[in-house]
Amino acid sequence: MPSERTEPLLDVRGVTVAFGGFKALTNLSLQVPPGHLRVLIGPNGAGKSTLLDTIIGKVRPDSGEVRFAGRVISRLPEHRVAGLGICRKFQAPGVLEGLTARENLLLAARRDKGVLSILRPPTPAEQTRADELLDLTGLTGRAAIPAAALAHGEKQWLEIGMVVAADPRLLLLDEPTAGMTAQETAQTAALIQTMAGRHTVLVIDHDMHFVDLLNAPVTVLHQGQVFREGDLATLRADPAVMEIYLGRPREAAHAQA
Amino acid sequence: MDFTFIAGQLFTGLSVASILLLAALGLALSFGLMRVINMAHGEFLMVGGYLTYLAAQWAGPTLGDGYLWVAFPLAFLGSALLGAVMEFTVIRRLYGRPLDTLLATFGISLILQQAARHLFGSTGVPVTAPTWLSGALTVGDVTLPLVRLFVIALALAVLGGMWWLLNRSRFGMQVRAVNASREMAAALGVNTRALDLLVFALGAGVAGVAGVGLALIAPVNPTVGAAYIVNAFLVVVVGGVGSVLGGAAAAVLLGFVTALAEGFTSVSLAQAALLLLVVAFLQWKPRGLIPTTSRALEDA
Amino acid sequence: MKPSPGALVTLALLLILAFAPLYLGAYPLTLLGRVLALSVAAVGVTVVWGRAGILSLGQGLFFGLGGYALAMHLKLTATPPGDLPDFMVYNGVERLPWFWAPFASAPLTLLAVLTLPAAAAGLVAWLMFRRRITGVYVSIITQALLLAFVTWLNGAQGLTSGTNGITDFQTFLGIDLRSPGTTRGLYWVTLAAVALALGGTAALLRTPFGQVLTAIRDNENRTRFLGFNPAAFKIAAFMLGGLLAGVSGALYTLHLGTISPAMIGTAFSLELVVWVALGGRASLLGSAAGLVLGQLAKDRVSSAAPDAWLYVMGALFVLVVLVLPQGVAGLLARRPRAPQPPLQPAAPSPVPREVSDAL
Amino acid sequence: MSQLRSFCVVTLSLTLAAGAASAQGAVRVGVLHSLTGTMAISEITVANAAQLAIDEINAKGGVLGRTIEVVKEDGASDWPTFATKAEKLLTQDKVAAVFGGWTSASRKAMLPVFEKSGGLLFYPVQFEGNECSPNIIYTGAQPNQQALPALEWALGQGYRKIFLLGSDYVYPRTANLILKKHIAAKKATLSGEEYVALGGTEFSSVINKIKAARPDVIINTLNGDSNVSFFKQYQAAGYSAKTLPVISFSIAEQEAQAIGTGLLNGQYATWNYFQSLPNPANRKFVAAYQKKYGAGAAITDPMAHAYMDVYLWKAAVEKARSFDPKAVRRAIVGISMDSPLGKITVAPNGSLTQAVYTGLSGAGGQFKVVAQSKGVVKPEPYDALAFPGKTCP
Repeated sequence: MPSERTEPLLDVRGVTVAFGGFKALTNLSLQVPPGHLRVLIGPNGAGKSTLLDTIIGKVRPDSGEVRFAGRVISRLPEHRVAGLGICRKFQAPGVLEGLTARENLLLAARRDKGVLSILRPPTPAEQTRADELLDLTGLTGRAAIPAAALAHGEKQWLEIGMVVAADPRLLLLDEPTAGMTAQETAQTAALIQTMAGRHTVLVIDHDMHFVDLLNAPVTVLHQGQVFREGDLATLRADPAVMEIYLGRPREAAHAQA
Repeated sequence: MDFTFIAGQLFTGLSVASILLLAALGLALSFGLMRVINMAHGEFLMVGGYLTYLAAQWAGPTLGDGYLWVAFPLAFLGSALLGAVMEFTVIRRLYGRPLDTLLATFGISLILQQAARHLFGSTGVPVTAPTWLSGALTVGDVTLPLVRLFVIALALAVLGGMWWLLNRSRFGMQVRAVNASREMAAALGVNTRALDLLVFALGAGVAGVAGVGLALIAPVNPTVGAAYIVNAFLVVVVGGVGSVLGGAAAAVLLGFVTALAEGFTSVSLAQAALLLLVVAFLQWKPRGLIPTTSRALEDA
Repeated sequence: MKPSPGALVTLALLLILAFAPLYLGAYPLTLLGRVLALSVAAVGVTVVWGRAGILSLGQGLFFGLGGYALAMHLKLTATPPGDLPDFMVYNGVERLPWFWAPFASAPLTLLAVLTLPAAAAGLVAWLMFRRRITGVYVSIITQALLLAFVTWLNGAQGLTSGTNGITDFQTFLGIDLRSPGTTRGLYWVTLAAVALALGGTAALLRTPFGQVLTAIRDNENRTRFLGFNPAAFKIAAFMLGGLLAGVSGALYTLHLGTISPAMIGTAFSLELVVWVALGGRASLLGSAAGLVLGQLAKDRVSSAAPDAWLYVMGALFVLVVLVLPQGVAGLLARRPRAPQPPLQPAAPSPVPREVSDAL
Repeated sequence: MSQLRSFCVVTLSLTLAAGAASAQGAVRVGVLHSLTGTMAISEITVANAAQLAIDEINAKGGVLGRTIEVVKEDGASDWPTFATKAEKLLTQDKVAAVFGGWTSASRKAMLPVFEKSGGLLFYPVQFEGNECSPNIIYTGAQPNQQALPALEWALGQGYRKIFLLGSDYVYPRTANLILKKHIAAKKATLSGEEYVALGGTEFSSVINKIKAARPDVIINTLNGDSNVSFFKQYQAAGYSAKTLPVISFSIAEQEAQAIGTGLLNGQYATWNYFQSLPNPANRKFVAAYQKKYGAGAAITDPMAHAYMDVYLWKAAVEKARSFDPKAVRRAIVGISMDSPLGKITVAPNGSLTQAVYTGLSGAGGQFKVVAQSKGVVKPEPYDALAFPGKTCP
């Protein structure tokens, strides 16, 4: 369901981020229209994680700005950014280990997150939503167990459930299939494809097999800049893209796969 | 407020800075590099003081003032050994739990204090500075006590030694590697467990040496360590955790601020003001004077 | 909601304690009243440390503010009208300092006991958490602030009575503080405060507020990315801890008939933490009970073997964190449950197709 | 685990001891001092001195035919603990009298307990006055029995510019407030006044201020180990007893030993007692104490007061023919005895009429008496110049 509007939902404009003397991002620009699915690849150190950090407000750009739905967000604290509807799933499962699976989902599903309004117990709608997601992620039987006691795969699903419960407008996924089997990877890819349309999704990964399954436009980052954009087939044919992966046999192998 | 007084206060600033630095240098290793908050650090200073006393008792009759040269290695080795035992038995089990480490080491500090009381009595023991340190240098009207100059020199020597060890030696390279990324350092063949033990023992040993210097100008008794511990932590925090030179800069800054405040208000009011000033400073620079930018630190 | 076993145990214990004046002698009752007053502060530590993960070594600051607020009122009440408190006279102070004036009024004093420590805690927390100062830094800074406060109290003798502290009280709200009947009444008031602190805090922590605190303790960043502002929640938790410490300080001052800087110093604040750790830092009942039993044990052991006491105390600090990180409460909570079956190794748990359909 | 076991054993044996404690015929008294913590340095020996007196009395058949049973408690250098333990001694152990306390703060904390329960406390340390409880016998020096005679002596030596240095707590501040009034009244000069936090170890700024002020003499009310730091740094800065004498009110023989005699030689202290006093009662006391607690043991003014306090109490009990604290308090007024301090008498306000000595510090931490008051000095809890119109009720 591509949007009619031309204005991008996420608009990164000329962002530069430096750590000490090292420039992690150099004048980087990137637009993602509402409802689109975009994949970000690039060799290690290309700046993928720094870009996500900048979008969610963890890192402040030295110059340039990040706009979300037309609003500059690159000076907002993280929780405000999150409040605007940007949700990030980290590489490592980011569940809240001291809470039960159900409490994790309830907190994610909450709309009002202020200190005073938090005293209100979850609404029936939020409760229903949490139970639905428990059911759908197959965690109903584990609902009352602290998340710390869940198996690794269960944590991954719980977190995906949390992301879904939060119902974000922009979803940032950082290597969502790390540690998954081939079958799980395929299912996750299918899930992400369905999410696009209602949500805008930006995926980082370097598992080319997974990227292939996503079947979405790809942006290649290199040395903190956008190197190429296009669909995966075109990029594969591009010798320059192969070039930047050289010296990194594992990823090169993936790229050829 | 004449010139002599102001010059005297400037020297006071330097003296206070040297003491703060001595008290804090060991912490720069254990807290700064290993993120271990050791509330028993003050007791290593105390141990250094008592070992100075013992050195004077044993070596004094034969060596006279030369006991001091026995005291330094004795205090270093004694404190380092104690530090190693502490790391091996307690701290090792608590890595990654900084708040628990704080509590456990506080317990150890209580035990060490009480042990000192059992061994040496609750009254302090006398330590007298060698006679060649008893005079004073006079520059114009300003008196510079030799023992103060000696403590300043000692602080500089320990600082220099630590700087060399951390930045120029192979040991220091390994320490910095572990500080940057424990896993990577381990993968590169660094024995991180042994290194932790060594760094902690070294920090304790440095505190022991500092204790020798402090014994020359302050009492040696079971509770003397507690008098230094909070200020020592403040020096490390203000300087920037993980930065030895930052700690030195912080010690100088706090030393001069103290001297200035004491020069113009009452001494005990200055102490309260200093503590508030440190908290205000951290508002401005929460990561200290010389912040260390490392991912490892951020996650800590 | 069905009451939890913890709530039932708490209720039973409170009931037993309510009848203590009938079966305890005068001294044990006095002692029990005092440690119960302190246990209110322990409940605050549970919120701040056990739940929100903030180790404050400066709870004595808020405890002291509550205690001094009340003590100033009691001192003014015990001073003949028109006179200055005796220690001011002995220090050459000639006019009542401005910040003493409001404490002539009992309602204002009670208001101050409830708001001043909480407000101070809020300010301290705001200063720290808005700059994202965390972990051991918070511990060091709170300890430094407490030290600054104590140093000021000692130094500003004409205003605070210095090391001697404020003492020699006569009446409170018209009640003679030195009559034996008052001891009993004060005991019940204290017990009611403990019950209120335990019940109110437990109710509060049962709301999603408690869950967010736990979430922040376990993973502050993740909580932030879920859209919660950890600083705001930590400030709230810290204020609650400050409020409870302040109430505790005021009660303790009433029990003891004096408050002085030494009562609120670093040793006090650390001891508070270790008894909470022993009882179980995450358990309200555990930490309150830990404090009460710990203090009672201290009273007995330090009488019998004063030399051994510091060894016992030191060993407790070490053993609790090494062997019993969740305290006695954690030990008790773990035992009754049947051993858990080993968790399934990351067995493929495919996302059912419905998840995607539901989107 | 062994620690845990000994903990249990201790707790258990304590419980049993509590049951067996009420031996027939004995009368209980409390000894309440800091046996741990920062004040233990000073207070343990004071508790020992009280114990010595009790042992001596018991060896001679006790008081009114009953042996004295000591209930020893640790105030732990913590003022609320003093209050709690005092309450325990009075309400649970029902002691006839308590010997204890050192700091003013501990006394202030105990005072309401004694007034509430009608107990009797013997307090053996010099203090700042301004207090007059009917439940406390203050045997240590009042300001007019230590601080003022020291000032008089200094002025008599021709020292006109006086620097006041003290720890930042009530005794030094109040003593100095009184001294300042008298310095002004005697037309002498106050050349400076400084306070260092209790336990402070850094005196650079203070010494620099002293240097700028150029006083003739320093009156020192520093407490405990701050003295060690001060004298070390004072000497390092080139001062000595010859160039700038110091008169101390809190340095007795024991502190002198800890400071190190080399640092203190030639400096002065003012007290009601020195170990070197030649009277027979003192020789006997010193010999008995050193026999029990070690040949080299230093003996100080508060220890002598604590030792004598027990004998004062015994005399008052025998005079009253009762252990009742109220009766003892009434009977004690006017009692007079030859003590290690010399001849003393209990004044109606519950303090001692006693002599004042100024001593010169010498070898082995001992003081040689260089001046003494003409006869005995009556205790004045409220200084007439500093606090006009205040008297004991």
